[in-house]
Amino acid sequence: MEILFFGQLADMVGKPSWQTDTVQDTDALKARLEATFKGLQQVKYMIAVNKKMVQTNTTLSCTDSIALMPPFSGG
Amino acid sequence: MEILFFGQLADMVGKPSWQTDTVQDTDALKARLEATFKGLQQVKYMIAVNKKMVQTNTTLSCTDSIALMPPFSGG
Amino acid sequence: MERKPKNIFREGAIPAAFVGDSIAKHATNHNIGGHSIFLGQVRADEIGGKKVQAIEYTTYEEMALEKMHEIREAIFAKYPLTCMHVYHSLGAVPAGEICLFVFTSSAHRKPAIDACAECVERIKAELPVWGKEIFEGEGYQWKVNTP
Amino acid sequence: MERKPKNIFREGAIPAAFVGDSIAKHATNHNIGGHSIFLGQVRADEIGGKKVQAIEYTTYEEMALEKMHEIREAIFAKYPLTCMHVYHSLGAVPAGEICLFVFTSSAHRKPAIDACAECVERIKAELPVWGKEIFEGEGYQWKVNTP
Repeated sequence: MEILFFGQLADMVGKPSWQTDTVQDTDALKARLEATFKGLQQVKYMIAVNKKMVQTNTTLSCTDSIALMPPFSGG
Repeated sequence: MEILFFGQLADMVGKPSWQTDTVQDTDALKARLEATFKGLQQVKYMIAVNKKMVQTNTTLSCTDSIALMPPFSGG
Repeated sequence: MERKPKNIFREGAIPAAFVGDSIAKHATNHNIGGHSIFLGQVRADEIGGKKVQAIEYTTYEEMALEKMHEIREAIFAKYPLTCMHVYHSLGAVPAGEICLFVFTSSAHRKPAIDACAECVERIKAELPVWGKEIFEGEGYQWKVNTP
Repeated sequence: MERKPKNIFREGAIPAAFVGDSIAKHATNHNIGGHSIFLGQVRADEIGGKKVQAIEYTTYEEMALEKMHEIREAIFAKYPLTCMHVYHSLGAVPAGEICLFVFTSSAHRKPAIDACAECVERIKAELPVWGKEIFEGEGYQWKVNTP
Protein backbone atom coordinates (compact mmCIF):
# COMPACT_ATOMS: atom_id res chain seq x y z
CA MET A 1 0.00 0.00 0.00
CA GLU A 2 1.02 3.60 -0.57
CA ILE A 3 1.30 6.11 2.26
CA LEU A 4 1.21 9.84 1.41
CA PHE A 5 3.11 12.36 3.55
CA PHE A 6 2.19 16.04 3.76
CA GLY A 7 3.71 19.27 5.10
CA GLN A 8 6.67 18.89 7.44
CA LEU A 9 6.17 15.09 7.48
CA ALA A 10 7.24 14.90 3.83
CA ASP A 11 10.31 16.96 4.84
CA MET A 12 11.00 14.63 7.74
CA VAL A 13 10.77 11.35 5.84
CA GLY A 14 12.42 12.92 2.78
CA LYS A 15 9.71 11.90 0.29
CA PRO A 16 6.06 12.62 -0.51
CA SER A 17 5.00 8.95 -0.48
CA TRP A 18 6.19 5.51 0.61
CA GLN A 19 5.31 1.99 -0.54
CA THR A 20 4.96 -0.72 2.07
CA ASP A 21 3.33 -4.15 2.43
CA THR A 22 -0.31 -4.06 3.44
CA VAL A 23 -0.79 -3.87 7.19
CA GLN A 24 -3.87 -4.99 9.10
CA ASP A 25 -4.89 -1.80 10.84
CA THR A 26 -3.81 1.77 11.62
CA ASP A 27 -2.15 0.81 14.94
CA ALA A 28 0.08 -1.66 13.11
CA LEU A 29 0.74 0.96 10.45
CA LYS A 30 1.84 3.51 13.06
CA ALA A 31 4.19 1.01 14.65
CA ARG A 32 5.77 0.22 11.30
CA LEU A 33 6.07 3.87 10.30
CA GLU A 34 7.62 4.93 13.60
CA ALA A 35 10.11 2.05 13.40
CA THR A 36 11.11 3.07 9.87
CA PHE A 37 11.03 6.86 10.31
CA LYS A 38 12.14 7.50 13.91
CA GLY A 39 11.35 11.24 13.64
CA LEU A 40 7.64 10.40 13.62
CA GLN A 41 7.90 9.33 17.26
CA GLN A 42 8.54 12.95 18.25
CA VAL A 43 5.80 14.76 16.32
CA LYS A 44 2.06 15.09 16.24
CA TYR A 45 0.45 13.57 13.18
CA MET A 46 -2.97 12.41 12.03
CA ILE A 47 -3.95 9.58 9.71
CA ALA A 48 -6.59 9.83 7.01
CA VAL A 49 -8.00 6.68 5.44
CA ASN A 50 -9.83 7.25 2.17
CA LYS A 51 -9.78 11.00 2.85
CA LYS A 52 -11.43 10.72 6.29
CA MET A 53 -9.56 11.33 9.53
CA VAL A 54 -9.40 8.30 11.79
CA GLN A 55 -9.27 8.74 15.56
CA THR A 56 -9.38 5.09 16.67
CA ASN A 57 -7.71 1.95 15.40
CA THR A 58 -9.13 1.17 11.95
CA THR A 59 -8.89 -1.93 9.78
CA LEU A 60 -7.08 -1.36 6.48
CA SER A 61 -7.41 -2.99 3.08
CA CYS A 62 -4.80 -2.93 0.31
CA THR A 63 -6.89 -0.52 -1.79
CA ASP A 64 -7.29 2.13 0.91
CA SER A 65 -5.66 5.49 0.31
CA ILE A 66 -3.71 6.46 3.37
CA ALA A 67 -2.24 9.83 4.30
CA LEU A 68 -0.11 11.08 7.19
CA MET A 69 -0.75 14.70 8.04
CA PRO A 70 0.74 17.21 10.49
CA PRO A 71 -1.58 19.78 12.15
CA PHE A 72 -3.26 21.99 9.53
CA SER A 73 -2.07 25.53 8.96
CA GLY A 74 -4.14 26.88 6.09
CA GLY A 75 -5.66 30.35 5.76
CA MET B 1 -35.12 78.31 19.35
CA GLU B 2 -34.91 76.12 16.25
CA ILE B 3 -36.04 72.51 16.22
CA LEU B 4 -34.76 70.21 13.46
CA PHE B 5 -36.92 67.33 12.18
CA PHE B 6 -35.50 64.24 10.49
CA GLY B 7 -36.80 61.27 8.49
CA GLN B 8 -40.55 60.67 8.60
CA LEU B 9 -40.93 63.42 11.24
CA ALA B 10 -40.01 66.05 8.65
CA ASP B 11 -42.67 64.47 6.41
CA MET B 12 -45.20 64.53 9.22
CA VAL B 13 -44.70 68.15 10.26
CA GLY B 14 -44.24 69.21 6.64
CA LYS B 15 -40.90 71.00 7.16
CA PRO B 16 -37.29 70.24 8.13
CA SER B 17 -37.19 72.80 10.96
CA TRP B 18 -39.42 74.94 13.12
CA GLN B 19 -38.82 78.15 15.08
CA THR B 20 -40.42 78.51 18.49
CA ASP B 21 -39.95 80.57 21.68
CA THR B 22 -37.42 79.17 24.09
CA VAL B 23 -38.88 76.57 26.45
CA GLN B 24 -37.51 75.63 29.85
CA ASP B 25 -36.88 71.93 29.39
CA THR B 26 -37.44 68.95 27.09
CA ASP B 27 -40.71 67.92 28.80
CA ALA B 28 -42.16 71.37 28.12
CA LEU B 29 -40.82 71.20 24.56
CA LYS B 30 -42.53 67.83 23.96
CA ALA B 31 -45.83 69.18 25.27
CA ARG B 32 -45.62 72.17 22.95
CA LEU B 33 -44.59 70.09 19.94
CA GLU B 34 -47.34 67.54 20.43
CA ALA B 35 -49.92 70.30 20.86
CA THR B 36 -48.75 71.92 17.60
CA PHE B 37 -48.11 68.78 15.54
CA LYS B 38 -50.73 66.26 16.72
CA GLY B 39 -49.19 63.46 14.63
CA LEU B 40 -46.23 63.39 17.04
CA GLN B 41 -48.51 61.97 19.74
CA GLN B 42 -48.82 58.74 17.74
CA VAL B 43 -45.18 58.05 16.86
CA LYS B 44 -41.93 57.13 18.53
CA TYR B 45 -39.34 59.88 18.47
CA MET B 46 -36.14 60.82 20.28
CA ILE B 47 -34.73 64.21 21.17
CA ALA B 48 -31.08 65.20 20.76
CA VAL B 49 -29.77 68.29 22.53
CA ASN B 50 -26.45 69.53 21.18
CA LYS B 51 -26.06 66.28 19.22
CA LYS B 52 -26.50 64.02 22.28
CA MET B 53 -29.58 61.91 22.84
CA VAL B 54 -31.48 62.82 25.99
CA GLN B 55 -33.41 60.16 27.88
CA THR B 56 -34.65 62.18 30.86
CA ASN B 57 -36.05 65.69 31.21
CA THR B 58 -33.28 68.16 30.39
CA THR B 59 -33.02 71.92 30.91
CA LEU B 60 -32.72 73.89 27.67
CA SER B 61 -31.06 77.19 26.85
CA CYS B 62 -31.82 79.38 23.83
CA THR B 63 -28.52 78.46 22.15
CA ASP B 64 -29.01 74.68 22.30
CA SER B 65 -29.36 72.84 19.02
CA ILE B 66 -32.35 70.58 19.23
CA ALA B 67 -33.35 67.72 16.92
CA LEU B 68 -36.34 65.41 16.78
CA MET B 69 -35.49 62.03 15.35
CA PRO B 70 -37.47 58.88 14.49
CA PRO B 71 -35.84 55.45 15.06
CA PHE B 72 -32.67 55.10 13.00
CA SER B 73 -32.65 52.99 9.85
CA GLY B 74 -29.20 53.36 8.36
CA GLY B 75 -27.06 50.64 6.80
CA MET C 1 -6.18 68.51 20.74
CA GLU C 2 -9.38 66.93 19.52
CA ARG C 3 -9.16 64.85 16.36
CA LYS C 4 -11.56 65.99 13.68
CA PRO C 5 -14.14 63.26 12.98
CA LYS C 6 -13.62 61.62 9.58
CA ASN C 7 -16.41 62.03 7.07
CA ILE C 8 -17.90 58.58 6.47
CA PHE C 9 -20.60 59.73 4.04
CA ARG C 10 -20.51 59.26 0.27
CA GLU C 11 -23.08 60.52 -2.21
CA GLY C 12 -24.87 57.55 -3.84
CA ALA C 13 -23.82 53.88 -3.99
CA ILE C 14 -20.39 52.65 -2.92
CA PRO C 15 -18.80 51.03 -6.03
CA ALA C 16 -17.60 47.41 -5.65
CA ALA C 17 -14.31 48.49 -7.27
CA PHE C 18 -13.79 50.97 -4.43
CA VAL C 19 -13.90 48.01 -2.03
CA GLY C 20 -11.29 46.20 -4.15
CA ASP C 21 -9.08 49.32 -4.18
CA SER C 22 -9.39 49.72 -0.40
CA ILE C 23 -8.24 46.11 0.07
CA ALA C 24 -5.32 46.57 -2.33
CA LYS C 25 -4.09 49.63 -0.36
CA HIS C 26 -3.50 47.41 2.67
CA ALA C 27 -0.96 45.20 0.88
CA THR C 28 1.82 47.50 2.13
CA ASN C 29 0.93 46.81 5.76
CA HIS C 30 2.80 43.62 6.55
CA ASN C 31 1.48 43.35 10.11
CA ILE C 32 -2.04 42.59 8.92
CA GLY C 33 -3.08 38.93 8.99
CA GLY C 34 -6.84 39.26 8.54
CA HIS C 35 -9.43 41.64 7.13
CA SER C 36 -13.13 41.53 7.90
CA ILE C 37 -15.58 43.36 5.65
CA PHE C 38 -19.29 43.96 5.92
CA LEU C 39 -21.28 45.34 3.00
CA GLY C 40 -24.90 46.42 3.19
CA GLN C 41 -26.72 46.00 -0.11
CA VAL C 42 -30.13 47.48 -1.01
CA ARG C 43 -32.79 44.78 -1.34
CA ALA C 44 -35.70 45.05 -3.80
CA ASP C 45 -38.24 44.06 -1.14
CA GLU C 46 -41.84 43.73 -2.20
CA ILE C 47 -44.22 45.52 0.13
CA GLY C 48 -47.96 45.35 -0.52
CA GLY C 49 -47.39 44.53 -4.19
CA LYS C 50 -44.88 47.35 -4.68
CA LYS C 51 -41.20 46.79 -5.27
CA VAL C 52 -38.40 48.84 -3.70
CA GLN C 53 -36.25 50.30 -6.48
CA ALA C 54 -33.90 52.36 -4.30
CA ILE C 55 -33.31 53.57 -0.77
CA GLU C 56 -32.73 57.27 -0.23
CA TYR C 57 -30.61 58.01 2.83
CA THR C 58 -30.57 61.18 4.89
CA THR C 59 -28.67 61.95 8.09
CA TYR C 60 -28.16 64.47 10.85
CA GLU C 61 -24.59 64.78 9.69
CA GLU C 62 -22.84 66.61 12.55
CA MET C 63 -24.35 64.27 15.11
CA ALA C 64 -23.66 61.16 12.99
CA LEU C 65 -19.98 62.07 12.55
CA GLU C 66 -19.53 62.74 16.26
CA LYS C 67 -21.24 59.45 17.11
CA MET C 68 -19.14 57.56 14.54
CA HIS C 69 -15.99 59.07 16.03
CA GLU C 70 -17.10 57.84 19.47
CA ILE C 71 -17.81 54.33 18.11
CA ARG C 72 -14.45 54.26 16.35
CA GLU C 73 -12.55 55.25 19.51
CA ALA C 74 -14.45 52.67 21.59
CA ILE C 75 -13.72 49.89 19.10
CA PHE C 76 -10.02 50.77 18.81
CA ALA C 77 -9.85 50.75 22.62
CA LYS C 78 -11.49 47.32 22.81
CA TYR C 79 -9.76 45.43 19.95
CA PRO C 80 -6.12 45.36 18.76
CA LEU C 81 -6.90 46.67 15.29
CA THR C 82 -4.50 47.90 12.64
CA CYS C 83 -7.13 49.76 10.61
CA MET C 84 -10.83 50.50 10.48
CA HIS C 85 -12.72 52.18 7.65
CA VAL C 86 -16.43 53.00 7.43
CA TYR C 87 -18.40 54.40 4.50
CA HIS C 88 -22.14 55.05 4.39
CA SER C 89 -24.14 56.28 1.41
CA LEU C 90 -26.35 59.36 1.38
CA GLY C 91 -28.98 60.07 -1.28
CA ALA C 92 -30.43 57.38 -3.53
CA VAL C 93 -28.86 53.91 -3.74
CA PRO C 94 -30.55 51.59 -6.30
CA ALA C 95 -31.45 47.97 -5.43
CA GLY C 96 -28.42 45.68 -5.75
CA GLU C 97 -25.94 48.44 -4.91
CA ILE C 98 -23.80 48.86 -1.78
CA CYS C 99 -24.88 51.40 0.85
CA LEU C 100 -22.59 50.51 3.79
CA PHE C 101 -18.94 49.38 3.85
CA VAL C 102 -17.24 48.49 7.14
CA PHE C 103 -13.65 47.27 6.92
CA THR C 104 -11.44 46.19 9.85
CA SER C 105 -7.93 44.70 9.87
CA SER C 106 -5.75 43.12 12.53
CA ALA C 107 -2.72 40.86 12.96
CA HIS C 108 -4.90 37.85 13.80
CA ARG C 109 -8.39 37.11 12.55
CA LYS C 110 -10.49 37.27 15.72
CA PRO C 111 -10.21 41.01 16.54
CA ALA C 112 -10.95 42.02 12.92
CA ILE C 113 -14.01 39.73 12.75
CA ASP C 114 -15.43 40.75 16.14
CA ALA C 115 -14.74 44.46 15.68
CA CYS C 116 -16.41 44.49 12.25
CA ALA C 117 -19.55 42.76 13.55
CA GLU C 118 -19.74 45.08 16.56
CA CYS C 119 -19.20 48.17 14.45
CA VAL C 120 -22.05 47.18 12.09
CA GLU C 121 -24.42 46.66 15.03
CA ARG C 122 -23.51 50.01 16.54
CA ILE C 123 -23.89 51.84 13.22
CA LYS C 124 -27.38 50.39 12.72
CA ALA C 125 -28.42 51.18 16.31
CA GLU C 126 -26.70 54.48 17.01
CA LEU C 127 -26.11 56.51 13.84
CA PRO C 128 -28.79 59.08 13.06
CA VAL C 129 -29.40 57.92 9.49
CA TRP C 130 -32.77 57.25 7.87
CA GLY C 131 -33.63 55.23 4.81
CA LYS C 132 -36.65 55.95 2.64
CA GLU C 133 -37.68 52.99 0.49
CA ILE C 134 -38.66 54.34 -2.93
CA PHE C 135 -41.10 52.12 -4.82
CA GLU C 136 -41.11 51.46 -8.55
CA GLY C 137 -43.73 53.61 -10.18
CA GLU C 138 -44.55 55.89 -7.28
CA GLY C 139 -44.76 56.05 -3.51
CA TYR C 140 -42.31 55.34 -0.70
CA GLN C 141 -42.17 54.14 2.87
CA TRP C 142 -39.70 54.76 5.67
CA LYS C 143 -37.35 51.85 6.29
CA VAL C 144 -37.40 50.08 9.66
CA ASN C 145 -34.24 48.28 10.76
CA THR C 146 -34.49 44.70 12.03
CA PRO C 147 -32.88 44.45 15.47
CA MET D 1 -26.73 12.38 -7.83
CA GLU D 2 -23.76 13.68 -5.90
CA ARG D 3 -22.72 17.27 -6.56
CA LYS D 4 -19.11 17.60 -7.63
CA PRO D 5 -17.14 19.56 -5.02
CA LYS D 6 -16.15 23.01 -6.27
CA ASN D 7 -12.44 23.71 -6.60
CA ILE D 8 -11.58 26.38 -4.05
CA PHE D 9 -7.85 26.47 -4.84
CA ARG D 10 -6.09 29.18 -6.82
CA GLU D 11 -2.42 29.26 -7.77
CA GLY D 12 -0.68 32.16 -5.98
CA ALA D 13 -2.20 35.23 -4.33
CA ILE D 14 -5.86 36.19 -4.67
CA PRO D 15 -5.92 39.67 -6.33
CA ALA D 16 -7.83 42.41 -4.47
CA ALA D 17 -9.54 43.26 -7.78
CA PHE D 18 -10.93 39.72 -7.90
CA VAL D 19 -12.66 40.45 -4.58
CA GLY D 20 -14.11 43.65 -6.04
CA ASP D 21 -15.33 41.76 -9.14
CA SER D 22 -16.92 39.05 -6.98
CA ILE D 23 -18.84 41.70 -5.04
CA ALA D 24 -19.97 43.44 -8.26
CA LYS D 25 -21.40 40.15 -9.60
CA HIS D 26 -23.88 40.06 -6.73
CA ALA D 27 -25.52 43.36 -7.72
CA THR D 28 -28.01 41.39 -9.83
CA ASN D 29 -29.27 39.47 -6.80
CA HIS D 30 -31.88 41.77 -5.30
CA ASN D 31 -32.66 39.49 -2.35
CA ILE D 32 -29.26 40.12 -0.78
CA GLY D 33 -29.14 42.66 2.07
CA GLY D 34 -25.71 41.92 3.52
CA HIS D 35 -22.34 40.49 2.54
CA SER D 36 -19.66 39.36 4.95
CA ILE D 37 -16.11 38.88 3.75
CA PHE D 38 -13.02 37.52 5.43
CA LEU D 39 -9.59 37.89 3.85
CA GLY D 40 -6.46 36.21 5.13
CA GLN D 41 -3.31 38.22 4.37
CA VAL D 42 0.28 36.98 4.66
CA ARG D 43 2.16 38.70 7.51
CA ALA D 44 5.90 39.43 7.35
CA ASP D 45 6.45 38.02 10.85
CA GLU D 46 9.93 38.20 12.27
CA ILE D 47 11.08 34.91 13.75
CA GLY D 48 14.48 34.68 15.37
CA GLY D 49 15.75 37.70 13.42
CA LYS D 50 14.47 36.37 10.08
CA LYS D 51 11.57 37.92 8.20
CA VAL D 52 8.85 35.95 6.43
CA GLN D 53 8.75 36.99 2.78
CA ALA D 54 6.09 34.54 1.59
CA ILE D 55 4.02 31.56 2.63
CA GLU D 56 3.98 28.53 0.35
CA TYR D 57 0.79 26.51 0.63
CA THR D 58 0.32 22.83 -0.14
CA THR D 59 -2.75 20.65 0.29
CA TYR D 60 -4.08 17.13 0.11
CA GLU D 61 -6.42 18.34 -2.60
CA GLU D 62 -8.98 15.52 -2.93
CA MET D 63 -9.49 15.41 0.81
CA ALA D 64 -9.60 19.21 1.15
CA LEU D 65 -12.27 19.55 -1.55
CA GLU D 66 -14.41 16.82 0.01
CA LYS D 67 -14.08 18.44 3.42
CA MET D 68 -14.87 21.88 2.02
CA HIS D 69 -17.97 20.45 0.35
CA GLU D 70 -19.04 19.02 3.72
CA ILE D 71 -18.45 22.38 5.46
CA ARG D 72 -20.38 24.21 2.74
CA GLU D 73 -23.38 21.88 3.04
CA ALA D 74 -23.37 22.15 6.84
CA ILE D 75 -23.25 25.95 6.73
CA PHE D 76 -26.02 26.20 4.13
CA ALA D 77 -28.13 23.88 6.30
CA LYS D 78 -27.52 26.04 9.38
CA TYR D 79 -27.88 29.59 7.97
CA PRO D 80 -30.32 31.09 5.45
CA LEU D 81 -27.63 32.10 2.96
CA THR D 82 -28.04 33.31 -0.59
CA CYS D 83 -24.44 32.63 -1.62
CA MET D 84 -21.14 31.41 -0.26
CA HIS D 85 -17.77 31.50 -2.03
CA VAL D 86 -14.40 30.29 -0.76
CA TYR D 87 -10.97 30.65 -2.37
CA HIS D 88 -7.66 29.49 -0.91
CA SER D 89 -4.23 30.00 -2.43
CA LEU D 90 -1.76 27.25 -3.24
CA GLY D 91 1.94 27.83 -3.92
CA ALA D 92 3.77 30.96 -2.84
CA VAL D 93 1.89 34.05 -1.61
CA PRO D 94 4.15 37.06 -0.83
CA ALA D 95 3.75 39.08 2.40
CA GLY D 96 0.93 41.63 2.07
CA GLU D 97 -1.04 39.51 -0.41
CA ILE D 98 -4.35 37.69 0.11
CA CYS D 99 -4.28 33.89 0.65
CA LEU D 100 -7.88 33.20 1.77
CA PHE D 101 -11.18 34.75 0.64
CA VAL D 102 -14.46 33.74 2.28
CA PHE D 103 -17.60 35.51 1.07
CA THR D 104 -21.16 34.94 2.35
CA SER D 105 -24.38 36.77 1.50
CA SER D 106 -27.89 36.74 2.94
CA ALA D 107 -31.10 38.79 3.04
CA HIS D 108 -30.30 40.11 6.53
CA ARG D 109 -26.91 40.77 8.03
CA LYS D 110 -26.72 38.24 10.90
CA PRO D 111 -26.62 34.97 8.92
CA ALA D 112 -23.97 36.31 6.53
CA ILE D 113 -21.77 37.53 9.41
CA ASP D 114 -22.12 34.38 11.52
CA ALA D 115 -21.72 31.99 8.59
CA CYS D 116 -18.56 33.76 7.39
CA ALA D 117 -16.94 33.62 10.84
CA GLU D 118 -17.87 29.97 11.29
CA CYS D 119 -16.62 29.05 7.84
CA VAL D 120 -13.23 30.70 8.50
CA GLU D 121 -12.87 28.78 11.78
CA ARG D 122 -13.73 25.48 10.13
CA ILE D 123 -11.35 26.09 7.21
CA LYS D 124 -8.48 26.78 9.60
CA ALA D 125 -9.28 23.75 11.77
CA GLU D 126 -10.41 21.16 9.26
CA LEU D 127 -8.89 21.71 5.81
CA PRO D 128 -5.74 19.71 5.10
CA VAL D 129 -3.65 22.68 4.02
CA TRP D 130 -0.13 23.51 5.20
CA GLY D 131 1.76 26.78 5.08
CA LYS D 132 5.53 26.98 4.87
CA GLU D 133 6.91 30.34 5.96
CA ILE D 134 9.75 31.24 3.60
CA PHE D 135 12.32 33.60 5.11
CA GLU D 136 14.09 36.43 3.31
CA GLY D 137 17.56 35.29 2.31
CA GLU D 138 17.18 31.58 3.03
CA GLY D 139 15.46 29.06 5.26
CA TYR D 140 11.85 28.36 6.16
CA GLN D 141 9.67 27.07 8.95
CA TRP D 142 6.29 25.36 8.97
CA LYS D 143 3.45 27.66 9.95
CA VAL D 144 1.42 26.91 13.09
CA ASN D 145 -2.16 28.23 13.24
CA THR D 146 -3.29 30.10 16.34
CA PRO D 147 -6.47 28.49 17.71
